[in-house]
Amino acid sequence: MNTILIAALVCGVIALVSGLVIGVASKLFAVPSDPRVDLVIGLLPGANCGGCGKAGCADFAKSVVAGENPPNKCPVSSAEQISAIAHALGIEAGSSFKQVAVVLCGGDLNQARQHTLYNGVYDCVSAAMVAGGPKSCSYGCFGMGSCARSCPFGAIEIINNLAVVHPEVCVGCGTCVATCPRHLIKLVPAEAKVHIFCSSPLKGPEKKKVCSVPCLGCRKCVKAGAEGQFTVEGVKVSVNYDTGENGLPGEDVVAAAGCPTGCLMTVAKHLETEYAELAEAKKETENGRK
Amino acid sequence: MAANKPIPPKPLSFPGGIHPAKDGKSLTEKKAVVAAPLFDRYVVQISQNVGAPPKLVVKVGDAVKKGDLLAEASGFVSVPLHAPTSGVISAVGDAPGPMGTLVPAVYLDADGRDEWTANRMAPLDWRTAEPAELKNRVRDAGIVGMGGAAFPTHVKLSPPPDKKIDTVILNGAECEPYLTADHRLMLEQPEKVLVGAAVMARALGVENIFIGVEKNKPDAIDKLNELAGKYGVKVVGLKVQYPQGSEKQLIYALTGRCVPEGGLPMDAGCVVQNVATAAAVCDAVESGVPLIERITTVTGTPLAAPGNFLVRIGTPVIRLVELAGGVTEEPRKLILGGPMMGFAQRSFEVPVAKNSSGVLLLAASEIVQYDSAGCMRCGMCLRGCPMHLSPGPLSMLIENEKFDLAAQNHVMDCLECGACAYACPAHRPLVQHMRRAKAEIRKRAKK
Amino acid sequence: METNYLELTIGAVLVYNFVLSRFLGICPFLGVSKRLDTALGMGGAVVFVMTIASCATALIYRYVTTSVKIFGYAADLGFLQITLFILVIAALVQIVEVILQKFSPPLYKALGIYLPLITTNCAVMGAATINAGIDRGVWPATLFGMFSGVGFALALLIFSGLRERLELSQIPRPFQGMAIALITAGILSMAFLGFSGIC
Amino acid sequence: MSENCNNVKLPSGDELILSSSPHIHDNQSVRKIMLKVIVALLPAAAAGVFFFGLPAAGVILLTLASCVAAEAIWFFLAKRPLSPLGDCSAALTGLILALNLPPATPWWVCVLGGFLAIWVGKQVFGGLGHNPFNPALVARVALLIALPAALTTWTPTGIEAADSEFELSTYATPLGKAAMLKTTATPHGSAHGDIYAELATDDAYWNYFIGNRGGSLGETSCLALLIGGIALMLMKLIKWQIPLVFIATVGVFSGAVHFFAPAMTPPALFHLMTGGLLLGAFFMATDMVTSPMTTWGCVIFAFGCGVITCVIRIWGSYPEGVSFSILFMNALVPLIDRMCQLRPFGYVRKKA
Repeated sequence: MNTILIAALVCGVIALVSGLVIGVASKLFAVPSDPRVDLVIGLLPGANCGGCGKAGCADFAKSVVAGENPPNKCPVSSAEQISAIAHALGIEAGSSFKQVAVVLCGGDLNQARQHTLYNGVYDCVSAAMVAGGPKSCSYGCFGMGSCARSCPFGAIEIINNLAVVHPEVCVGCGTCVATCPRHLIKLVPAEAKVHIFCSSPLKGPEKKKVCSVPCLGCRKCVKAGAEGQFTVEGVKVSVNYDTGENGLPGEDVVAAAGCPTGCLMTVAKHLETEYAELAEAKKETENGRK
Repeated sequence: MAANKPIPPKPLSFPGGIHPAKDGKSLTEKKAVVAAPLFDRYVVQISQNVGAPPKLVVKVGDAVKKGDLLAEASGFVSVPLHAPTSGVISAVGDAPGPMGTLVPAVYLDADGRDEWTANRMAPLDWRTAEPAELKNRVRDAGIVGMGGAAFPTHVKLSPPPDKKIDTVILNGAECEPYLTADHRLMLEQPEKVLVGAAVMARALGVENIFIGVEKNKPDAIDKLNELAGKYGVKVVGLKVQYPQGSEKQLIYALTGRCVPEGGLPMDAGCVVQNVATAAAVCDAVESGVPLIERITTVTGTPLAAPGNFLVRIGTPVIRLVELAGGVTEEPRKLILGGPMMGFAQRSFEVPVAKNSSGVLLLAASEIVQYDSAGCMRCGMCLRGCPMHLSPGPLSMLIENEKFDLAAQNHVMDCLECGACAYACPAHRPLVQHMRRAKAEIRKRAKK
Repeated sequence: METNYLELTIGAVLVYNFVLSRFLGICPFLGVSKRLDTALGMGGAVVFVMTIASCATALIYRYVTTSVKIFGYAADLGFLQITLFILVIAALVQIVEVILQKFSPPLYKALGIYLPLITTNCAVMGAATINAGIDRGVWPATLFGMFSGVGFALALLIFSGLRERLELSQIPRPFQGMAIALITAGILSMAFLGFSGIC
Repeated sequence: MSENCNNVKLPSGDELILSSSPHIHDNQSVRKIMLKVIVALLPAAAAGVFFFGLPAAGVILLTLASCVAAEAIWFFLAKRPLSPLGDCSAALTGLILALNLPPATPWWVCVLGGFLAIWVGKQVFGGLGHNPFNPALVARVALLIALPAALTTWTPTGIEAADSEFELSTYATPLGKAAMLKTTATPHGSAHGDIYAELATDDAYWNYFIGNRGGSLGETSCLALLIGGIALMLMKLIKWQIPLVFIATVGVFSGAVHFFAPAMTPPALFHLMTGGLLLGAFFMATDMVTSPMTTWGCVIFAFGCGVITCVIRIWGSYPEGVSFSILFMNALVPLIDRMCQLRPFGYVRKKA
């Protein structure tokens, strides 16, 4: 009986002393913190991609709480997540529309000519600094995967030496846009399904020399599409993503235009062809081995 | 630092660096400079200087005379561009540039008469001319650093007032293997080099003039020494060591001063110019000739008759290969500049620019392929680095895209001289890694 | 009991290194060794906690659990030993946490969950029970705690240096992360085995 | 190539290689370095075979072969090309490991050692250049800890065995004989001193020098090791600071201990000439991958190796400390490298 009493007493006294010391310490060294910041951090996706322009999610949360940024500045969060943050802070969510990245080049290993033998670091940025890299087209994708490595979400795949964005995975943070040394990646509205997979401003015949799927500047698509769906700068034709009254071009335009090289196509079709090309290339190398 | 202060003992060398075993200079060092004939077409790149590209003042179809303005300077750090010969502008458009990308250029079809323009600049007497007048002349003649950097010369001659310059250094080290253009220039036209040095010294108001020449060119040193006294120039023989011709290393070798980290030669009270630049300055001042031609070494074992040629700016390289007797075997590498710092080219159509000190062709047997296998940590790159960096560990950081750490480890001080990659037994592409890191760090700093 | 202090310190730091010879405190050893600066911070925190904890637990062991007398009633509280030790260590860790949060927020952030986990860190507890087990005096026990902490910090420091280098290596995918860390720790522990027998 | 009207051959430019500068290289490669080190080790290997006979040659060949095989199998399993085998680094690791093993090592220990060295010591870290520890040492220390019996069964040299007074049952290496005294806690220092004196006679030193003594395969002959090591130093393939500082530290430290307490340990020369000191100092501590890159780093590294070697030899329970000390200092290399980082040319200390 005594033992139990004494044990309880000893424990109690030590606990009391410790508790007092901790209490005094926490008063003495108190750090003022805003609980709302932690709340917002909890609601953010936590990918730390930097798509918002801040150094990571914690930084962004601070700026949201401070009112410097609206919650919808986070390109990764879904609409529900953003409204949850806004609700938690009692502020306006701001309106946002989802964007995805797209690589505007369609020249893979089979289609675009490799002019010279490149020997060095396997990385687009490095290759671009050595005599403009191995591809003959000075405006084409290197396919060395700098963008794929920079993507925090793994949305970019290199298929047969060509970078292709999977739009369903892409959240539109824009990291890859800044990475590409050829500036081939664009953020476009998620609804945009049809693109011209060529960014070269050169004249048609010159492009034809180095690539089998260039935009020749024939403007068939411009004629087939509605007013304002395409923009023309010199030879270069591109889809007008600043949607006007006629909206973005759809699959019907692709069918109607009958693009002679096939560089105007839907994202799904693009992926499909690239996979087919890859399979073919593999088969060829296997045959070559035999 | 006053000019009359005693200069500390000269090391004539610098810590670090490498000694390339095969310098390839014997291919061309005995070959006198031959003036190239007139070709039928020149491709003059518009931007041939560091800084703002000049503004085009001609259009397609214009007839121009030799020395006529093709483009005018568009700012302080910019120089004008002149027609290399008389003829007609046949096109303005993209042409293969020295970095492999397409760059805007003027296509000039020569008419074969090679007539001088009527607006040719009048000769100046440099002994009496005002410094400002001399600087303007250097700019109007379109002179840039001809050793490789292509930095506008008049900018170097106009230091900010708070930097006291007391020494002009002419760089005749020509430490790059294979190249002998500067060597031949110093041997054949020493007077021009010395006058150019004196002009620049006058423009800066400086009396202390050095010419640093590596000791593997004793004939050039003797030749310069014969005349140097007349112009108050001191010719100094330097240890043969790469990169002796790098500004910071040259200043250290000649004066014992260190350029502070991230600083410019003027922070050590010096202005460094290439000897070829000095000769161009002399031409511009004494005879009013703008920079439209230069001496270029065309060399390499695949060539039948390598040599040094006086070529017009804008000559396509293929013409020079023809001039050098064509090739005896198919070259696998074309380099504009020297083998250590020059740029590999993707096409023989690339034209000679103001800073093309050499055209080098390498055969397959001379090329060592880069390999991205692991760093052996042998430390050869550390011993070779003239800036005392650690290229091997840096390259590992850069491979893993840790650019912040690379910046902390002073990657921005890298000269890209190539001593590390030359020495690397694992054949890692070290310089390429450094270039990438520098580009990335600059990009981030801009943000 | 006479104590050879040189043997005690060298033994605590090298020969019977807590992490690499006794395999105690592996959790923070693996958790916070990714970067050198956080490893240093963690090492410092552990040295501090271990020193104070060893002192406090030795005091408790000597004056409470073995020989407490209240109102003339004596009791053997040996069964309370672990409970009391944990109580004291937990309080100490709490104080370290509060202080760190105030004076070095980045370190506080970097240490994350591992800081409160020192509470249940077997190294700290181990030092306390080892001391109690061989009935060390208060002063040698404190010293032992401190140098055990130093040994822990040393191992952490060496290991973080290695891991910073490993981070730059092209480690085959199956071995990335914790796998290679454990392999490295194993080899490191083999190197420490060379010191066996010194004292 | 095309020809124009003047019969001048012009290049087509179709197969130009693009790469970053520099475009020329020193005539050096990893393979050449590895081969040179292997050649430098051959005298020591030959001495081992000479003194211990054919079984020693078997150990060397088997270890070497199993290292190369381990590397090949690893590449095969990882579905990678076998070309990195050509750099000869696996062969070098195998040779060094073999020279660290007793002459009568069972065959399965050799094979196990080879696989340990290449797989655990090197390939799991990503292959050549990424391993923080010397692969041969990892294997040797792991074997020593796991299979102490196999790794400490010494055989006498052929010359010793021919001696009529020879007793096989109590045969030990010189260091082993010295180490036995550490555990016998006789308070009479004089007895220790007698045995130490016996181990350090001129005759004994001559035997140590030419290699007529028990021990690991490669560490017997100081002469052979010195030939190889000095050749490497002259070829600048190893940083000369490491062997020099390592050996000097051991000499000074053990000499000092012997001077103040002759009963503690034999004289300095004994320490320098016995055990694996020379082999370790010239060939294992100098391994490029696992030693510091800067000159001062090498000095600190070698100093640490020397001190730890002596501490283990004099006070530790293992008779020999070279392997442990190098392994321990390997672990410190990242920290040493960080501490001794070079300052750039023209470095200005930032004002706080």
